[in-house]
Amino acid sequence: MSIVLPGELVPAQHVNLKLGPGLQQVQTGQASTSRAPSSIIATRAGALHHSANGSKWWIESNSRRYVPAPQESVIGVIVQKQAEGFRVDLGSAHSANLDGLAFEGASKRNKPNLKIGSLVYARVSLAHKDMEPELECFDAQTRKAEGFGELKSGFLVRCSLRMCRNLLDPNHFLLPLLGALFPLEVAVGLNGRVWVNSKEAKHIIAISRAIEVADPDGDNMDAKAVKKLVEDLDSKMSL
Amino acid sequence: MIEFTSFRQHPDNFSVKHPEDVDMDMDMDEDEDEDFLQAGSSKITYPGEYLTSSQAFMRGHGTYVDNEDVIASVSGTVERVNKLVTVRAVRTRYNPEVGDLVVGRITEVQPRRWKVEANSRQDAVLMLSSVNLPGGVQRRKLESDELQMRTFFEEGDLLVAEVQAFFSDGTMSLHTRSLSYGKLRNGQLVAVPPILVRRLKSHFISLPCGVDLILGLNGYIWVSKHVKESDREGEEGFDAEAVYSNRNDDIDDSTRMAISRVTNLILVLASHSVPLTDAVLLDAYEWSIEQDAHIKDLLQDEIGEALVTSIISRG
Amino acid sequence: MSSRIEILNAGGYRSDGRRQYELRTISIDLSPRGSGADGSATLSHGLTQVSVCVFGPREAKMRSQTFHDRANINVEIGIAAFSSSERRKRGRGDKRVLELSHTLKATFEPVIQTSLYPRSQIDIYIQVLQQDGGLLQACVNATTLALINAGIPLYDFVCAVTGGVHSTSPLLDLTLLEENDLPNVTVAVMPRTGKVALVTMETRLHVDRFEEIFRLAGEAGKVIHGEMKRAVKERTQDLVNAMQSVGKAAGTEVVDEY
Amino acid sequence: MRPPSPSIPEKEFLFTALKQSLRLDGRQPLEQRQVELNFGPELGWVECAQGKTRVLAHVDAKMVKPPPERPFEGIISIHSEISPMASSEYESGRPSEEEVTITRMLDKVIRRSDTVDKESLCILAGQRVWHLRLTIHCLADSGNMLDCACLAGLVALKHFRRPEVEVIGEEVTVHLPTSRAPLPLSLHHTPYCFTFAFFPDTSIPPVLDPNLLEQRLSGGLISIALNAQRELCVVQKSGGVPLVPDDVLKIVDVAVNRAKELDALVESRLKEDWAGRKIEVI
Repeated sequence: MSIVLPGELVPAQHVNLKLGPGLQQVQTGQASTSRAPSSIIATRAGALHHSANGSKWWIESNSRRYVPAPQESVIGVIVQKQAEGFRVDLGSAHSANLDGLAFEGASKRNKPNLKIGSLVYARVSLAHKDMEPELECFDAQTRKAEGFGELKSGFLVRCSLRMCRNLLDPNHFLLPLLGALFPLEVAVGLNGRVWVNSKEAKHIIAISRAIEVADPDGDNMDAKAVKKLVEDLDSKMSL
Repeated sequence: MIEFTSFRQHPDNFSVKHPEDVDMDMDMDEDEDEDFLQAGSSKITYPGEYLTSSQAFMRGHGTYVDNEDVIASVSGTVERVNKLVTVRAVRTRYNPEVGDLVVGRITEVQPRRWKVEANSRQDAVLMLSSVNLPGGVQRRKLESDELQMRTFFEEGDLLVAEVQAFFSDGTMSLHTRSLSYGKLRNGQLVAVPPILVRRLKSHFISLPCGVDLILGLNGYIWVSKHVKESDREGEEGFDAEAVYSNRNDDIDDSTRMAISRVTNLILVLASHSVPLTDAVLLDAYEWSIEQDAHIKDLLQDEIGEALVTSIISRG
Repeated sequence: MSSRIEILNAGGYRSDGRRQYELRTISIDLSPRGSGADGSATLSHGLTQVSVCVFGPREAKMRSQTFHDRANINVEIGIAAFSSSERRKRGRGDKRVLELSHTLKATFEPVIQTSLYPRSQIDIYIQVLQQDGGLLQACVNATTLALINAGIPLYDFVCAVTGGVHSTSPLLDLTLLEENDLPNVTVAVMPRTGKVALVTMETRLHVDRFEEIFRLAGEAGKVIHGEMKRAVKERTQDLVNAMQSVGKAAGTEVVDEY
Repeated sequence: MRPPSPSIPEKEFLFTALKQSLRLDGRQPLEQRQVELNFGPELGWVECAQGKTRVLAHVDAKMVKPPPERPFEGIISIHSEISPMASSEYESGRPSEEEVTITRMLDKVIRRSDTVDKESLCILAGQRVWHLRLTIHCLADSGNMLDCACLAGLVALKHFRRPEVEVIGEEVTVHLPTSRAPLPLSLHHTPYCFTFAFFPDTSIPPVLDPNLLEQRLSGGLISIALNAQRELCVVQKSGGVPLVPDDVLKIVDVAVNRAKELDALVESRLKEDWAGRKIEVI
């Protein structure tokens, strides 16, 4: 693993090369005539990673602006109701479309009744740079919800995209740490939004503060510091 | 209180003319409370006035409930139907109901629909599927019709229609699927406060002076040249092609004068808040002929007042 | 220049001959002005005069400005160049005018039952004709009247009064001369609940003095309410009478239920 | 494009939490965020932060000829700018409602309340006066920018020192800071601004120093500017949900106490900074 900066050449070479986020192929010289090797450059600053056999390369970095990618789970806010479905804000460049039929058990007669301002946990089903992203709230094969759908009550925390990925990492300390202190429910969207719920309001506040301070883009606290902060907060709010 | 000391110095401004105002807002005594709830009487109210308890009565239009009190939100007359208390505002925009006849103006042409301004809180919608197209009632709408919607109605056109239904957000949807509805020609529009147009048996009125009136419940009134019985739709003289025509027929001078006279009469009556019915309009027209008043003089204050006095005395 | 005039003389009279708590004459005209507005009102407090026209609720001109659950309120204020003793043209972009219209919008937003009219717009146009202190007060009172006149449902009247403190003596309903020299407060109350919809205060005043004038202005608001209420009732009664005078005669009328 | 309004769960949770007197950042309802003051290398350069809200204020002075109608008074002008960089709520071009409010409040709090002794800025009557220019840059908005901007502006005025001038006859001599110690401005008082948010549901208590979400979901704001001597300078509740008069007076009382605390903090920070500065007088 190494750190690269935008514009830097990346020594990615493979017969079946696949480029992930932050990498771009540029043509060098008289590309059309000879078999001049095209080169790969980084377009973002971050840590360069590749798969074991060197066929897949990508850059890991942190940002706050979400760019939709297919099959990613996201949390969106309904901003508009339309005849066919809903317009959903994901915090990305464009708002996404969510078909009213893309829910478990939805039919022409029985469409989900989401209000403007409702939160949905959905999966990006289509993300093309020239089109608005599309979402679905079920598994297209089984037509089962699989946990997707409207998120009721609870609270929405915004964090950096890196923090979202961290929360999905089973080895990351935060969720086990919080889970040991009180029962909680979490839905992590890869678009920098985390929905949290717990029985008591003060626990929800503690969780949201913990996510904020553990964020590498924020205070970047470690397990010990977060634990102390949560305990302090808990005792302060219990007064 | 300190304030009152100052008001005694200006007694002409406060409380003398209206002694009932003095302690009205504080302790509304029960007698009066019961009073207005008697059917038939009309009590005047204003926003923020306590009307009754919400335990005994239901709140209707023009009222709201706060802490079990029913309170007026508009100024007007209190009306009661069984347990329902409503306040009817003396002046307000048109409040549509299904089945109402309205006159409106096209403001926008949108995909498969027109937007119609009808003096309501939002522009009404006229769907392409809710109009009769030339070629008969049974004619199916084609895609080509969608493309030539402006040949039927375009921005600025006036039409008479009926309120068909409401959308979920309260916008009204109109239809013109009747022989008597559709585009308006050969006349002029007068706007009056909607409350002055009462629900009548028929809102299409023919005055003997060769003038037809359409009293829209939204306060828009269409005053036009009389259409002969034989030329009406469905009769043999009916010209099907003219339904969406933008050209006026020939109108002779006497008809033009009559249209102007009726228009001015309506304006005068409306400015004196006289509700418009066929009987009143007929009376007014006769009066103006009797008085031999010139059309433009009708709008003068003295003549207007004389007219209204005469109408009231006849009523 | 103005400081040479005594604000409150030894006899307890103010420069225009009023006593401390005396309000200026209020005159209210609710007749339609032929502008086609749904409601209008012209109101004056002494020499301060404003005219307000209300249009709506009606279709919003710009779709981007609509709300899916309530009506949008739009306030525009024009201050006539001749309205004050020094001729001065204030444009639309003037910060004071913008602040005033913003204040009025925020004051009336919770008072108008906007949720009855989703996606609609209510336009309030205010023209200031004469200024002699208490501009905000006059605008608030006139707007309340114009809204009622337009039949727009309100939770209550909003009645505003200015107050000021001359050394330790509170004064009500300030003229321009007094306003320039004294710390002044404008309070708008909703008379039914006695709650305050708006409070603004400028220039230095001790906390204890503030409390006194604040409560006093709140009380005076109720007196203004009496006047406004009377005007509204008179106008309503006139209209109702006019309609009833002929209504009974119409034989063909169908029973008219709302 | 403006960001969409907060989602329903966010709104409902904020209200339930506030009903239990819990705030999202763990504060008490009437607790302010920690005020941080950082002074720049130059005198009159202050960066003020409350939570993530940050404002930079800067004062400079130059000599000008006074306008003929006020020959004995100096001039103070306030320039404030909220650029879209502070928050995506703001757009360049036409000033937003909030921007108008902030600009007007700054004007009322700092200029109209007579904070600076203008006559002390006069050097030579009718000929030369100081023109103070206070520039306020809003760097980041995460709620309650107004209080932060007022505080930054005031502290900058307190921090600023002008060069000493000597007048002999018609001749004006400006002494360089290196030759004679520059003088602090003569201030009549120091007003601090406190903004409270209140909510449509009257069972929710008002909160001091609202953060962005609280501000967006509030039923209105009431701003009170006052000094530590219990003198109110501005009270501003421009509309919003109506309040019971006693609640307004209670809020004023809270502000009175907070003003004393804040005043102590500001004075101690200024003293600290001044102690750390080496002024060399030759």
